[in-house]
Amino acid sequence: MSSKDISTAHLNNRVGPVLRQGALAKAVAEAAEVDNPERVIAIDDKVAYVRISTDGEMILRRTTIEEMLGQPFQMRDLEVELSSFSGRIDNAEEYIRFYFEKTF
Amino acid sequence: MTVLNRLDWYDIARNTNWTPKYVSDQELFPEELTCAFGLAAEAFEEYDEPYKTTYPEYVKIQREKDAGAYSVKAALERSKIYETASPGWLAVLKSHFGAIARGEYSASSAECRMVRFGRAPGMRNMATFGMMDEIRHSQIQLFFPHQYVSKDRQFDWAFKAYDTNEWAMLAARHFFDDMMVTRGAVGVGLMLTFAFETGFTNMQFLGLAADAAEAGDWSFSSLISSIQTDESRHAQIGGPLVQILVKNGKKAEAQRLIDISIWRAWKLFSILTGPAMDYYTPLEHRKQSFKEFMQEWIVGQFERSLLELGLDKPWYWDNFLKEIDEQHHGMHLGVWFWRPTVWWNPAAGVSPAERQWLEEKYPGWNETWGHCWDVITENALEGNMAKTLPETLPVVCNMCQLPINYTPGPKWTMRDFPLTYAGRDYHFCSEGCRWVFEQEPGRYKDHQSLVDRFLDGQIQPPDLGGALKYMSLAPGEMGDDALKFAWVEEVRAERLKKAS
Amino acid sequence: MALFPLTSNFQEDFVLQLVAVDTENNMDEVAAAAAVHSVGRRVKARPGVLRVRRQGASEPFARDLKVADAGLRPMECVEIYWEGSTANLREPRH
Amino acid sequence: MSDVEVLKPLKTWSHLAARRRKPSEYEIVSVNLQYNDRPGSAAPYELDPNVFMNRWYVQHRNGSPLKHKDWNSFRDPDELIYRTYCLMQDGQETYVYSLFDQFNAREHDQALTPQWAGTLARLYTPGRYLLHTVQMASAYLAQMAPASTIENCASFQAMDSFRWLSHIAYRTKELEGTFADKGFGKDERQYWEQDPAWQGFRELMEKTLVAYDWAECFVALNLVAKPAIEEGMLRLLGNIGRRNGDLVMSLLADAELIDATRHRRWAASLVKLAMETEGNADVIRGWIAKWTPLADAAIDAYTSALAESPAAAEAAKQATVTFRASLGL
Repeated sequence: MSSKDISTAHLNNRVGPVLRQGALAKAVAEAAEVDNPERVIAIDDKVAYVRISTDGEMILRRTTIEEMLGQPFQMRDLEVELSSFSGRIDNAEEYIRFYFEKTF
Repeated sequence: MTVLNRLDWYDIARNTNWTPKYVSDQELFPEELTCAFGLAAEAFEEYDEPYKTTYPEYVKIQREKDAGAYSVKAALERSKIYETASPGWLAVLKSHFGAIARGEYSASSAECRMVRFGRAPGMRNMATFGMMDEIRHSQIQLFFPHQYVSKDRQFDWAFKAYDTNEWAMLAARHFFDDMMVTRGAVGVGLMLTFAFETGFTNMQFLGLAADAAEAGDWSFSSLISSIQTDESRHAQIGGPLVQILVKNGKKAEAQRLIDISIWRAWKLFSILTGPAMDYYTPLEHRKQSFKEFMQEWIVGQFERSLLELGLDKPWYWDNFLKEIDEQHHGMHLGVWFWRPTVWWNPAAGVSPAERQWLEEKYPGWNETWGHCWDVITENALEGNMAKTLPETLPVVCNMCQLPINYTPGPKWTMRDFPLTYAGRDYHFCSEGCRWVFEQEPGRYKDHQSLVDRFLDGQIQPPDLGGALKYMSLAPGEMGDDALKFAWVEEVRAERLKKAS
Repeated sequence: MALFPLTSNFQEDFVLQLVAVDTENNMDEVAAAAAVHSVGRRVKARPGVLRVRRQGASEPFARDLKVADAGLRPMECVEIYWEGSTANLREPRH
Repeated sequence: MSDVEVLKPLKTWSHLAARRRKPSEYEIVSVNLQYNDRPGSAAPYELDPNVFMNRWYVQHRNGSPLKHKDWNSFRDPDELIYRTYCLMQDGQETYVYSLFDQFNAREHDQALTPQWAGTLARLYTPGRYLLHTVQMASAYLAQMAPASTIENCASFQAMDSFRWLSHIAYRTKELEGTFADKGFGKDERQYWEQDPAWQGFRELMEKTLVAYDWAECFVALNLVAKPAIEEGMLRLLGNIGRRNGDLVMSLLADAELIDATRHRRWAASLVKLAMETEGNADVIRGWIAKWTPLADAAIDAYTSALAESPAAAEAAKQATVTFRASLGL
């Protein structure tokens, strides 16, 4: 949380996964940097969980995570560690995307 | 590999709506069980669940999750967590399992409501996974504490609590029953999955996991954070419903149900999660304060998503933000003071160092809560233990069923929020709880709180002993100060040091 | 003579409590009965006279007024405070 | 307080501790999980006793003509818990997907006759609507069941129905790729809603879905409708598929019928438990008599679209009778 003022803390467009601690969280954090080169990625490590976030939109590609993990990876396996996320989710086979979009 | 991709056939599996012919649409989807606000089936055709999963993916992933959680438990079985954990941490475990495990099972029935009476096939399919998830959560959260039953009778309450009229359980049931199992499918989607699961469960299952990791209880940390991975999937059932309702002119109805759920969830979490984080968890293991976790999960993450989907902040939001600072301190003091009436041993959490931490996190704590704890501490120092215990019942709220309490001290802000409805007087803890009642009095009006039952003569003998019996609490189960007042000695030592 | 339950909101305490009094009790006795559950438990004792008023009222009940004659409803919330103490005036909301 | 007994820790939950036997993992995590049946409580749920859903449970669960003093004594003969369910079905799905994979690699579908493909388009792939009704009805049974051990069985059954439905969706897509002109993925709803072959099953399930008494729902669904669907559609298609060179159909049906057999095991156990109470046998028989004509008509209507009719219809109906006869009613 960058905002210290609780009354304005909701005025953010942060998006991204909250992962249980472990090797996958590390790999995803690294992949987030690679797959979103124009964005600043924030990593908030709470030991039990790691919040990986950026403004507006974050895309994570299966192949990038695989590369960072150094072993085969199926996108669906992310769910094993995906405890929460901010923003909306779009989970496909080759990527997962978190994004902010105001509907109405 | 020559198998199809998931998305090639996913849409076919959720294209299963048909027009009934041999029974009427109304018989098939009665409004009370469906809660469609009169919208026709077509309005729900647009339903598009954002977090897509297929059957084979589900069983594979869930098998993996369970393999992980159970193996952590097995590996840590010999780590003697029970023997080495601080008494305060055990209070966290006992209150958590008792209030949560079988509530999860009830949530499975609520998911079944959506499987049967949801109007969109995608919703019904995702709720089928939700139904399974909640069976997982109840079973795994019974299996884990079961290993402790032979060590400590209070752990029996991981199972037993829901069968009793213990007051905190009465409150938990009243809340969970109101927003899960007694609602129609859309109501469940909005109140349970959207408001509760994308919001509050993060507090209990991730915030607390952070504290658990700090406290070295990896088994618990791994368990509850794994549970939340299921929640984060099936919680997505609610979002598309919000959008459909807003689009079809039912924004006010959606907003109302969600506002009710958030307010009520807040009240329960102020007693379940607040004390666990700010008082029971040993000081050195507190990752963040309860307020900071609330800010992270509820304000920063959840409130934002309300606005994102086209809803407004709840009308009571400013009050809510104030309460985040204050309410749980009173809930904690109430639990601790009436400690024989709970199934865990609450840690007072007010040693000199802890008070300093509280003052730092909640400026003004010493001038308010501190005053009450000063009197308690004096009594304890003098061995006047009877005065650290109650001789009457707190008056509980006719909505949240929790003691009506608020910030003590010179400002004396506490008050009753009464309402007379159809000739009966009700007492509420807040404008929020009274407002919930007024939205649909028929849901609540003939329910009796613990105090109502006491006055009605259902609790015999009509004293604290009778109340304990009514709550199924016997010696060996009843709570006591977690540290058996060892913290008072720290106060004494500090005073001696200052005096010398 | 009949038992009469009231809700006690004791000055500077944190919780509303059930206080059983008798319809024949006067307001001083009501205050004393309420004090048992607050003073010396979570509220420091002070010298002075305790007064009872209906929640939200600006004036206390007369000290010798009987419960039966006060027009209170069962479980109505009464405020008990030290006469003349500062900050006994309440904000209507929290 | 000195002479008051202080409760000691027990070896298991207090509600299981009276028995000598050490409880299994199944019992520890499956028995008595519902709390809406607490003795002495004013209503099932902790709200106004007259709120709609309280009345619904009082009427459709507590008030059922099927009575038993302790439904919580029911045990799933397979003792499935969540963990073992996922373990088992992941294995089953791995098998099914390896079938899909292998047969696709061998160009299985290209070898099917257009005529058989037409049969599949009309009589197999619209089945996803039917199986979805079974998914829905099973979930209703789960939420109304008077014991968690029953609720779990019904929940797993709902999940299995979704499994079968998912297989159909998968096959629909595959077949569409091979037989673009048969209406796969397009015409199913029309068949389901208009083709006389489906109307029997449709009527049976629409009516089962509004059988709101929990026990009638159980009897209609598990003792009548599901056996009719399993024998009259699944097994039949499997058999005929084999004769038409459709090994995927027949192996898939075999795989699904493993689930169906498990469903019948728990249904039989529940009937056995219910029969302990006098009068229940008649109640069950009455419902079976009420629902069987619809199911038989459904089988007749469905099989009449197949060349193998009427022998196939008789065989299927006989199989459902044999199952019910095994229940000792």
